[in-house]
Amino acid sequence: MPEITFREAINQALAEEMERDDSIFIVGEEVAKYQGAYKVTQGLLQRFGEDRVIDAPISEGGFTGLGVGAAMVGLRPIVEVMTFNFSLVAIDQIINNAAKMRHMSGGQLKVPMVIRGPNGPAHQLAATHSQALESIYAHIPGLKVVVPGTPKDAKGLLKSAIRDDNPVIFMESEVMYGLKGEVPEGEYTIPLGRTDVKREGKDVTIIAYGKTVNLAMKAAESLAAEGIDAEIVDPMTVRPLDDGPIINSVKKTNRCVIVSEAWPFASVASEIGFRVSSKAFDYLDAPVELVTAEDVPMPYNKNLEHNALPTLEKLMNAARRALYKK
Amino acid sequence: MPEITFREAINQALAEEMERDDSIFIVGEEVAKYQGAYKVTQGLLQRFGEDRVIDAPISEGGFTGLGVGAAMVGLRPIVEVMTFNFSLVAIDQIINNAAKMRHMSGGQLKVPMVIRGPNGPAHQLAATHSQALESIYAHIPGLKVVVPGTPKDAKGLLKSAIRDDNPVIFMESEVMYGLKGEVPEGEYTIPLGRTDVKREGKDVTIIAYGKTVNLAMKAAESLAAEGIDAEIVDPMTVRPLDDGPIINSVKKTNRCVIVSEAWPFASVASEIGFRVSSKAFDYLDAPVELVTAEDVPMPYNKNLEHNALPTLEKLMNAARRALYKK
Amino acid sequence: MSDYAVEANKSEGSLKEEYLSLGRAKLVEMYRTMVLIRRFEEAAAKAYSMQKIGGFLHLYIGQEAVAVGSVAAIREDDYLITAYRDHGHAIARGTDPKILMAELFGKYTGSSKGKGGSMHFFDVVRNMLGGHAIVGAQIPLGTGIAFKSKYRKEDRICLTYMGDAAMNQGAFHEALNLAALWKLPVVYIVENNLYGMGTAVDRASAVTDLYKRGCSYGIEGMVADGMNVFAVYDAVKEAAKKARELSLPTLLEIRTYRYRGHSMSDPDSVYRTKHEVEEEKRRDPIEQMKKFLLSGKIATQKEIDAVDEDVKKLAAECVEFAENSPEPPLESMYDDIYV
Amino acid sequence: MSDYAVEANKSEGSLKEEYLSLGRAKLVEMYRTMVLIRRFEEAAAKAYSMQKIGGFLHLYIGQEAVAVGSVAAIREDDYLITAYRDHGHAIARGTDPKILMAELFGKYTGSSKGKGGSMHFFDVVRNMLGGHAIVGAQIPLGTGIAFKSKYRKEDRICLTYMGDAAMNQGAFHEALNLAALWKLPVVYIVENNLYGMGTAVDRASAVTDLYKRGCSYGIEGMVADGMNVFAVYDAVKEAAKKARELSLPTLLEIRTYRYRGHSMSDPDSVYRTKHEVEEEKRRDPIEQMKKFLLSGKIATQKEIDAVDEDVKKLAAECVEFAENSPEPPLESMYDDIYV
Ligand SMILES: Cc1ncc(C[n+]2csc(CCOP(=O)(O)OP(=O)(O)O)c2C)c(N)n1
Ligand SMILES: Cc1ncc(C[n+]2csc(CCOP(=O)(O)OP(=O)(O)O)c2C)c(N)n1
Ligand SMILES: [Mg+2]
Ligand SMILES: [Mg+2]
Repeated sequence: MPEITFREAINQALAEEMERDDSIFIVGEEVAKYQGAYKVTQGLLQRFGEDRVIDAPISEGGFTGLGVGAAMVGLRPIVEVMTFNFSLVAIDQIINNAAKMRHMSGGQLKVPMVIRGPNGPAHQLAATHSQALESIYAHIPGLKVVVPGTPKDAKGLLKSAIRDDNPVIFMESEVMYGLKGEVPEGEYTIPLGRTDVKREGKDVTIIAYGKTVNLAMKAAESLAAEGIDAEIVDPMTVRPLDDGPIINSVKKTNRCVIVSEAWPFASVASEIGFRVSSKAFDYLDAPVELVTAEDVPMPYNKNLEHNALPTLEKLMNAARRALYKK
Repeated sequence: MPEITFREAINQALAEEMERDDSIFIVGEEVAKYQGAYKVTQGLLQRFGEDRVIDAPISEGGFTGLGVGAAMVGLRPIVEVMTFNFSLVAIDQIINNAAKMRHMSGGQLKVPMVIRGPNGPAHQLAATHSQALESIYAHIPGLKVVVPGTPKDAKGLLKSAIRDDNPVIFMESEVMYGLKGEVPEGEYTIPLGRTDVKREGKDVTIIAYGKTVNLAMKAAESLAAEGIDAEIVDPMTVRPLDDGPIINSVKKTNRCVIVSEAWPFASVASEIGFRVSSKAFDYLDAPVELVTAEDVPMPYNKNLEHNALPTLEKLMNAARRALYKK
Repeated sequence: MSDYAVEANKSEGSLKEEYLSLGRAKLVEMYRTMVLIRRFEEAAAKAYSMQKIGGFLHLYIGQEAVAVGSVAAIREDDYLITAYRDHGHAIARGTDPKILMAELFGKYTGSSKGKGGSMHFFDVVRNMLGGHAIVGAQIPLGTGIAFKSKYRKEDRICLTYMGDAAMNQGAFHEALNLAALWKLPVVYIVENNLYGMGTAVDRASAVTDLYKRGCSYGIEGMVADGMNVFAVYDAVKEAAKKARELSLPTLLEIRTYRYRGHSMSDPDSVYRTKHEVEEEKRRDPIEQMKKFLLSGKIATQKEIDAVDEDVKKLAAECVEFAENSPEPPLESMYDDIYV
Repeated sequence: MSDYAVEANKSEGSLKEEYLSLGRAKLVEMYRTMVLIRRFEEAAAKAYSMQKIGGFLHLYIGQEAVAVGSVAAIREDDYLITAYRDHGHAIARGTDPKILMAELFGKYTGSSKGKGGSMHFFDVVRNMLGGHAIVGAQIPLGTGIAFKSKYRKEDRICLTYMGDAAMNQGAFHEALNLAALWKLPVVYIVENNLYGMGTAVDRASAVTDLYKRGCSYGIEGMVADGMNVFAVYDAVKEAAKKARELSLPTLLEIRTYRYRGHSMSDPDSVYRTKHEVEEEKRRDPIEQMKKFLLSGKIATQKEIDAVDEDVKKLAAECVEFAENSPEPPLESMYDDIYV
């Protein structure tokens, strides 16, 4: 399989789907002429024209709402937010309109749209620009929330998200765009709502999604050197959460660590921690360990930023604690 | 002690604090001339004048942001949102400005403000108007989130919230405004960040906050008739969460039920459920039970609405399940 | 046409012969629809006070000419979208008032199977794309609907209604800029009933000639008398033509008045006088239309009476239908969340 | 004064004798500050390319006359607030450039102890209320700061800066309506540098004479040449007077140009030509000011050279100070969240 970057994987998914279905258009800031703030939409303007790849003024609420309206009458908008930090000015359109329209209309309407862009901290962008917001969106019935961790997953899941008839929040990462990974040639999709076991192991279950999948894989290697065999489980779609494979894994390993870049309180991580605690109640040999972002606004300074995030060291320690080793 | 309504308790807190400190003003829709959409600000315009009790146009983002700005330079704004459903159009100002200003400025600034109004479903207001949004706000470092369940708590906590130098989200309920309860005469405050044991019991811990405190009290009575002695623990402030009394209670009862009107996923309820599961790991005799809103946008129909919410029956059943009775 | 606005026909002079060209049937139908909206809502108000209808109920009474005049000026395949005060628009659009009343009753026969209620009413097959209850939030939606029309090179337009107070939301600003920039076939209709809840327009909007507020986007403004169904018709006709043929948005302020409180629970005496309400009622749109039909000899008193009688019966039937309809099954709350 | 706008002094004619009344010291100081901003940022750019500074770095080079001219026109106890392109405003305000550079380096001696960085720079004792990185979000803040001034019956005003593209956010609309409605002493300064990132003004705003966009709120617009420090000074002086004495807001568009990319990582060749940039540089605000000082015999070439030399040294010292400053202790991330 060819190795391509996360960025290229997403770009391929967008291009292939737009080729397939002319009801798909992309709207967002700098997506067209500029070729994408992070070059994710590179070449799409040239390929699909300015009617389908559309630069928007800085008014996320307006163009997200416009996307919802267009989706209500049959188009399939892909709204790019330059980063999910900026989705907060559009969140009413997402929560009160996109997520609820189908239910409120008793099934008369559907809102087939994707809202995508980078989520979570990148490098020293500080408090307003470094938020991993998946927990907020995952709280909302009516939305699906996808947070892929590898180029292959990103492509396959994005294609499914675009074909999905529901509003899907699709969260990428500036820091991952350059990450390379094997991606199958030719058409494939990965269904939404499926949890993937990224590495099998028997001693401890590490649950990771998005950027932290890569951290977890590294941790698993280092843990192996200590004789600890970690299983890595990646939900990929955090809402709806396919918790079956998570619970099954914990029933096998009896230990669980969850790693996420989001804040801890009322988070995807604590949700999973709760579910594991309840559903694998009789199997857990130690409390579930959480390795999340520190519960602070992100500081600018590089060291502080690094230490405000999950680190290899923190994750290793958590795994050891779960195994009562140390 | 005199019995007054939740509405009067809040009104008293507002009036007493405004009397005490002229840097406090109230801004919001219909708070002045109309005397409050739910009459919470009744009489305040007449008493404090239109410079301090201010009707705003429908632009929650604008006047919440104005409040943040005013707080940055020394005023103490109380922003009333007609309901927290409408705070979603202002959430960027709350999350990116109010919550982070102090940290980003390295402590140069503080944002002493209260954002208050009713939260959660009332009667048949349907999907856009029936959201309990505390889990979203409680996710955010830099905010405090208070959800009182009785008139007494409401008054004492609101006075503390107004005096607090941090941005405080203060969540009331349309349905509770008419609720009566004993409120001490004269000056008192209840500190933020303290969990209160509302009823002592030895068989099962029921954790409830806001409107569900009253449901929990009813459930405790009915459970008593079955010979089950429930302890009711009310965090009152959900962020920062004082989990000590919660854990202590569960260590005593070994059983735990959490009841909340918010959606379940990545919620205050599942956060508490996770903490209890971890911190009372060796004490829990059964998995923690959650009784939350169903994971659906709120339907308009009365029966559906009732059944989408925590009910006495659901809560009783959960308590019985926690005790393996039934 | 002035810089930013064209004053549309004034009330007095406008019940002119030229409207005869609409045809007798259509004219009587317009009258009938206005009366139906009123009787329907009176019946709904009664049902509300008997607690058969819950939640918030926002009545359109007094504003009937806006929905009826504007819908008469567009095609069936055009779209419309509005706020929570939505019964009038649905009825004007031809919604079966029975499914509307059933929805208000929260019944399974309602258009949303009892999930939406009064504030969130949808009749999608009639291109009535809702009732939206977050103030201003429907404005970007209507803009997006118009976007689709242009994207698909259809010549369908979208009427996007809002209240006077909704204009102060950021959503208004962002949407209008997009519509102007991308030349979208949308007509923004501001139903200026002088109040947003208890707040008079001049206490909420720094500029009170609301049609002028398109100036920030180069969107042409128009103003029309909303108590006169023909004035509304004319203005919307013109704006719709501009949307359809030139793909240009318009900001149309329609001056109207609501007779009832903001919602059923509103003590409107706090912010306006009985006298003011009585004065406004003297311009009643239904009365004006009736006079036109009679004086123009388009309909006889007997025919008018028959329409009135008929509509009264229909309103009663709606209530009966709603009463007798089944409650939605409890499991249905889990339906229609995801496709 | 036209309906919505007064054209402020044009570039050519404006380096007039009357500015001599500002006094020699102030004039040279203004020149010095502009040069300092430029040298400071050149040093910062260099440090960025050496990865001593991280995150996004948005340079103000080319726009110096806006910050310097506007700050010169207000009092020390007046407030200002701006977006992420904030170094110029801080330096114009008198911030010690060392604590600014230290903040860019993320050091503990920075004004926010390394927590804010370039985009979120605050110097509160100088009433410089930040550096705000969510586009448009500072506009309601500045409006609230002005609100406080009026509430406290102070006569302090607030300059609220924004980029051209920020005007398309709902926050702009809501804030300006509030300011007009409540008559707040705020001057909105739009630094129109022709682009929001890679998007030219006419691709983002339906009305491109940005000062006219106050029309929706009845806010008077003004426009000034931002490459001419005196034009800026005059316009802000007038607007500030109106804010201070009449408590009225103004929307002031200042036409300027940024020489560098949007941020350090921006390949600006995608959306503008080298030629365009070169053409704009011919109106360089620093060069214009230098000419004025020399031709008006306010300063000699030698004095100018001394200033230039001095500032260059200072910029280097800033870097040295920042380099030698300590990193914040790790625990400090938990400080300054709650009071
Ligand atoms: C964002 C938001 N804020 C506040 C409300 C509460 N609210 C509902 S209707 C209304 C007044 C709207 O007035 P207007 O737009 O003039 O429409 P009208 O009711 O007069 O038809 C208010 C404040 C809401 N639904 N949404
Ligand atoms: C709400 C929001 N959307 C998008 C961005 C990303 N962004 C940062 S600056 C910018 C361009 C702003 O242009 P303008 O307002 O003209 O200011 P300038 O950079 O030219 O000074 C964009 C799109 C952001 N920071 N916030
Ligand atoms: Mg109104
Ligand atoms: Mg710009």
